[in-house]
Amino acid sequence: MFSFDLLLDAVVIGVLLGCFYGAVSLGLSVSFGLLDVPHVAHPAFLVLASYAVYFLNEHYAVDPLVAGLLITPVFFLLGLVAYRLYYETFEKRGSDAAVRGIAFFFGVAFIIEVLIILQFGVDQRSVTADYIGRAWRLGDIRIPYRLLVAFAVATALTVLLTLYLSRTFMGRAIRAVAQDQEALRLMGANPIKIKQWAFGIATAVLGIAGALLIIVAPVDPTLDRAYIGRTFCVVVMAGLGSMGGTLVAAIILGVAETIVLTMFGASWAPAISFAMLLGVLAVRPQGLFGRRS
Amino acid sequence: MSKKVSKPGSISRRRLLATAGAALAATPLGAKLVRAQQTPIRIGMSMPQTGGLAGGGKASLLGIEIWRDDVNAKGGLLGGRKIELVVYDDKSSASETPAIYSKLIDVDKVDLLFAPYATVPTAPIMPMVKQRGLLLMGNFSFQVNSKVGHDMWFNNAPWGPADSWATSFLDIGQRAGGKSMALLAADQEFAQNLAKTAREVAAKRNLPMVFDQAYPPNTVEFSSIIRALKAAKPDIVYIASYPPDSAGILRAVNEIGIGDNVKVFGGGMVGLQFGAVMENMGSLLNGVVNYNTWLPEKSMYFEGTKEFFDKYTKRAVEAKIDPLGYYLAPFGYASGQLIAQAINAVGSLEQKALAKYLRENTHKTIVGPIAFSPDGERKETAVLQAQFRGVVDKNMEQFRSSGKQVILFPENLKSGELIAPFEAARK
Amino acid sequence: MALSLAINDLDADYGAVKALRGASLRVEAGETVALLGTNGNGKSTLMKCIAGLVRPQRGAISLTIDGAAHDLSRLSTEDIVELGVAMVPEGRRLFPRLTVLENLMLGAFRKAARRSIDRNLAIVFEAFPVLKERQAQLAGTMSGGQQQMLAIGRALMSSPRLLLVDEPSVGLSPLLVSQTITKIGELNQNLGLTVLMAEQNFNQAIRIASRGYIIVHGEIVVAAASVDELRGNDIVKRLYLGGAT
Amino acid sequence: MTRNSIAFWTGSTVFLVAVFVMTQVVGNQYPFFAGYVILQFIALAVAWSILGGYAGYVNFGTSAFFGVGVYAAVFLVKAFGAPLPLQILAGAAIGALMGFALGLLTLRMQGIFFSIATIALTIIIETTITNWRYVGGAAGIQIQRPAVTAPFDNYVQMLFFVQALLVVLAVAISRYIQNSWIGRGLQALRDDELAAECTGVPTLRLKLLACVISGALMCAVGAPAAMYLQYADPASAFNLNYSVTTLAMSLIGGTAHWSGPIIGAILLGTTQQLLTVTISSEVNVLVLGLMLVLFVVGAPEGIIGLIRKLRGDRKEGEV
Repeated sequence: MFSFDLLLDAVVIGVLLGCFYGAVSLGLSVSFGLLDVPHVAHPAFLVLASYAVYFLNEHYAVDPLVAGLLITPVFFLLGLVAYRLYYETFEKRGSDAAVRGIAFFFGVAFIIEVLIILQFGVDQRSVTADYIGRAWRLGDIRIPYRLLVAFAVATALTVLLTLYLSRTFMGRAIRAVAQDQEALRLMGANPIKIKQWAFGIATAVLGIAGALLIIVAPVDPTLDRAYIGRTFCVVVMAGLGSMGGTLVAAIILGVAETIVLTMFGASWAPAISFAMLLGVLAVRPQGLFGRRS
Repeated sequence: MSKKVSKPGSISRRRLLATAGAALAATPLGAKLVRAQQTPIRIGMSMPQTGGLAGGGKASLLGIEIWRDDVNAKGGLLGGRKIELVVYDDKSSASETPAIYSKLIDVDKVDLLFAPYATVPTAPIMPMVKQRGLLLMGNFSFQVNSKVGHDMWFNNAPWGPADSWATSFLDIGQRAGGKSMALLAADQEFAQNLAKTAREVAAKRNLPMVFDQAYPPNTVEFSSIIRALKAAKPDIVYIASYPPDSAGILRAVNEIGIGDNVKVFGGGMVGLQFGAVMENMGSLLNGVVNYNTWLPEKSMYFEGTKEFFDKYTKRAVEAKIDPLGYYLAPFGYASGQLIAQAINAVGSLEQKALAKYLRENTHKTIVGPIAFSPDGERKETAVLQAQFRGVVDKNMEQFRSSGKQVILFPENLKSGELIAPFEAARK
Repeated sequence: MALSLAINDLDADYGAVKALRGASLRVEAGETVALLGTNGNGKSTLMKCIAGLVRPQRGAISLTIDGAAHDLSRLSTEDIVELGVAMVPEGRRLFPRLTVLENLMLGAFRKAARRSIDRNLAIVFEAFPVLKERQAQLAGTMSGGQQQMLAIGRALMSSPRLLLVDEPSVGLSPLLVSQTITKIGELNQNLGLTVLMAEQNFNQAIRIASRGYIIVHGEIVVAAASVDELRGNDIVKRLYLGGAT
Repeated sequence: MTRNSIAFWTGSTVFLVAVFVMTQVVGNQYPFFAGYVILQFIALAVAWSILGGYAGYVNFGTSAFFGVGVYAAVFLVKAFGAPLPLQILAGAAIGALMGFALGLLTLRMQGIFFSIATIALTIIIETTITNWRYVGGAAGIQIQRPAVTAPFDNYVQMLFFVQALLVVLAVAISRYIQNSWIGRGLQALRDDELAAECTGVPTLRLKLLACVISGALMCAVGAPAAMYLQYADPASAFNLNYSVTTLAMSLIGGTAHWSGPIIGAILLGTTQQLLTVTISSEVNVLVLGLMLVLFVVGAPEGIIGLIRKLRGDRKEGEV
């Protein structure tokens, strides 16, 4: 049964959902896309941020978005530490960093999962805010405010990150470090410190993304596993390290998923994102909007 | 947390004593054998304590543990033998349970077996217990025995006949004037089983199915699905969902709306039985008619029920598990009661005799009288269909009082009438 | 501005290969010194040692600025850049996926340089007008000659006192080589920059150099006080002026 | 035959005989249940290392191959009542095809992109199986074991022996590869793919070969799991844990030698089995996480690397 209304609705929701995917992938777009760190614990950090937001919301009635902002400094520091550890143990020793790095971050993800379970238990958690549970009427279409928040935050984050990466000394150095470390040295910048800073930024962004995650839907300690595929899919499709590309790729993914979900049969939806990813990888390993080497 | 207590070398001796003790316990001489009395009755099981089913597994286990402590406080069974639980974590996975149950049977040599919570971990051990001729006390699995046909299987869940679930919900819907039906089910085992029976019942009744979809696990956003469902204009909406999704679906329904023609909404939403989820959902729950197993309505209190929940409430907080525990915990306790009554009546741990007794009698438990049909499921369904009413946001305690979930089915436990249509009931 | 670079008895290894053996060299303020030698004789290694990219095994690299001496062999590249040493590396080493302007701005990463971005940018755009026209273009999409301009411009953005230029002629057509060398000469003349240039193109290099060194197999074999002395040297005749084969 | 080979085949024979005698003598069933799982992981880790270790292509799709093996068996049993050997052979054949397809699809991908592609493949296949009603779909399917054939008197004992055979097969193949031109080619490919190609190593063909062999073995190992569990559902069969655990075992053991994955699988597999029946809670997952982190940080070359280092040090000391 085809109806134009439904299609339009699916596209609108898909764009918004895509923005949400974009927001939770932006950090990875920096850490994996720009720094080449195989950060499979990215979604675990994301869920950890959600729980931190939940904690602030539940016990101090802090608005989830404000809570997300509040935890960014902590997550920034966490990122600094995590990168230092990764650098000392893998990058510094050279070869095979990727393979062992993946295993390392998987281990970290498991540890985070268990720590969350030990602290918060296995039940799913959610937050309360005025914009959760209500919708904006736009003619026949009703759009949940949650998704509008996701849209706004994702757009803001993308713009901010893009500006940061192109207009500041640190930002330009972050983009340069992936291209030529030694040349960056000759500019008087320490590539390791730059990368560490960038990883801190990537993790700090996760603070806000974690708030979005729990605003959009309830979270449980093992939710990170569902996002490993999605986030890497978005980042790779985007072409590594492009913030705007990340948002566009995420929107493409969101729209494709939603259209399949409403028009064709929901049970095939998870295959969509990954079929797209495989296609992109097979045809253009550097991604849709990719950096070329 | 329960620990395995097995000293090397003591296995064969313990087994010997257990059998001997069982045989002797009935005689006056046996009662005097102090050593035999001290041998505990060991009940083995796996229970999901990590992974997706962990929430249910932990609550269920606490129910069983409370039963164990109650029995032991009263001096045990069979003339003074204490109950001891041997529990392992199956990580919510089917691939762990065969080895665990083999350990329980062959190494720990437990006296009795309880099944893990839920269908997936239980399914692989069914052929095994049948082959070994062992009694298995089931724990909320769905139709795991239908193909295996083990005559020593007893499910503690109130499911009853496979289709009774869909039947009761559709009854309520049709009585409210429903003439068409929509079905939305998670693409996972339990929900798919429910969906299957719902389709069969609907077909039998010539109830047109205007929307029938499965959604994948980990779906983030349900707005678009609910929009499509709404467009199909069904009268009865039957949802078979899992906890993370149940919340997402209700949110989307609240935001998108579902249309004035919907008479009843709900049916098989897993998750709306758990305290944390209900507290989070708050007023979104109002109007939903959903299945349940136990609710704090007057009709649900039997001998020992209140005392059980007093103990549960205290211990659940410490263990960081569901503070309400209505859904699974009392049935864990009931499993113990069933087995205790059988042991007392038979006077031994002889499995065939216990099974025979369980099959042929009606048993008193804190969740009401239980009688089994030949396939080991309940003779009659005792799955409640209840409507949420007057629920407010962020309040766990409200669910402890009656009237928040009005029982519409079954007749003998009914505590109110349906408010329809759904949109009216939400206010 | 008093500045002098003195390298004494430098040894450096590249793995098992001895790249430098007892190399000594001096550069005084305002000079353009050429370090001449064919491929694989240690020119680049020497340059990298000065920039702190390669650590020498033995010897000293002393940079004296306004009377204060700094031992570069103990400093990190970042600190050396901070002292006012800029290098135009061999092969240009631009950031290909950044724009021209972004490449230039990265040149000004050094704290002292951030204060004078506008002035430096004006200098670079005046010296290389093509860079001004193509500010928004990705560096990787430019032609070889333009890329070399950008590499030099990028180095100028750091307000250098000492400019190290490593093999500016590599990969360029003869006409472009000539233009590039001329530019470097102009920079020395107009801005008073001190320049140490490693180059294999003898004839081009001595057009702008005031004096030069010749390095063979990691050893400085000729240290000439003037260009004329270089021209008259036997080894030079053998190596560069057709007397060899 | 070299002296090494004789030792290897003698060892393998002794191992198989011991396993067989065990199935005839030991009455307790638990060792077979637990042992089956450990053997299964040994075979998986060894098979994984052919691509992941020798060639350095980190395959996260172990669960995809394993799950396809399971469902190949489920399908054959349901459709034709096929016997166990046929299930395993069919699993191997399908696994080889899958490996070939994966190899073709990922020819140009390197490093983590290959890994991401294998994750994607896993989810696509799992979704497909979930939507395939004939083999039970999302609801899962229960399977009945046929009667066991002599000389075994219990099906799990037979499965245990069959899995031991698969282990020996996998190890023999892995060992052969390591000692042959294939292994040297893969090694070159791992160290520097471009350089290897320039020196005339047929990198693409080698990579395809490794994909095919590794895939066939992993599928074959998965096939008997259907009969072991007598139940299959997509969520369990394609569980991410198979991928992570296999990877962890190989890395912990060390991938430089064929014996590394075996050591890792025995160590981690046994630890996990022990933890399941002792601590039995979240700590179990925590231990996997900690072991992964500690080993990749503290012993990057795995246990094999540690042993070599110890030996090397002692030799140096002697000199």
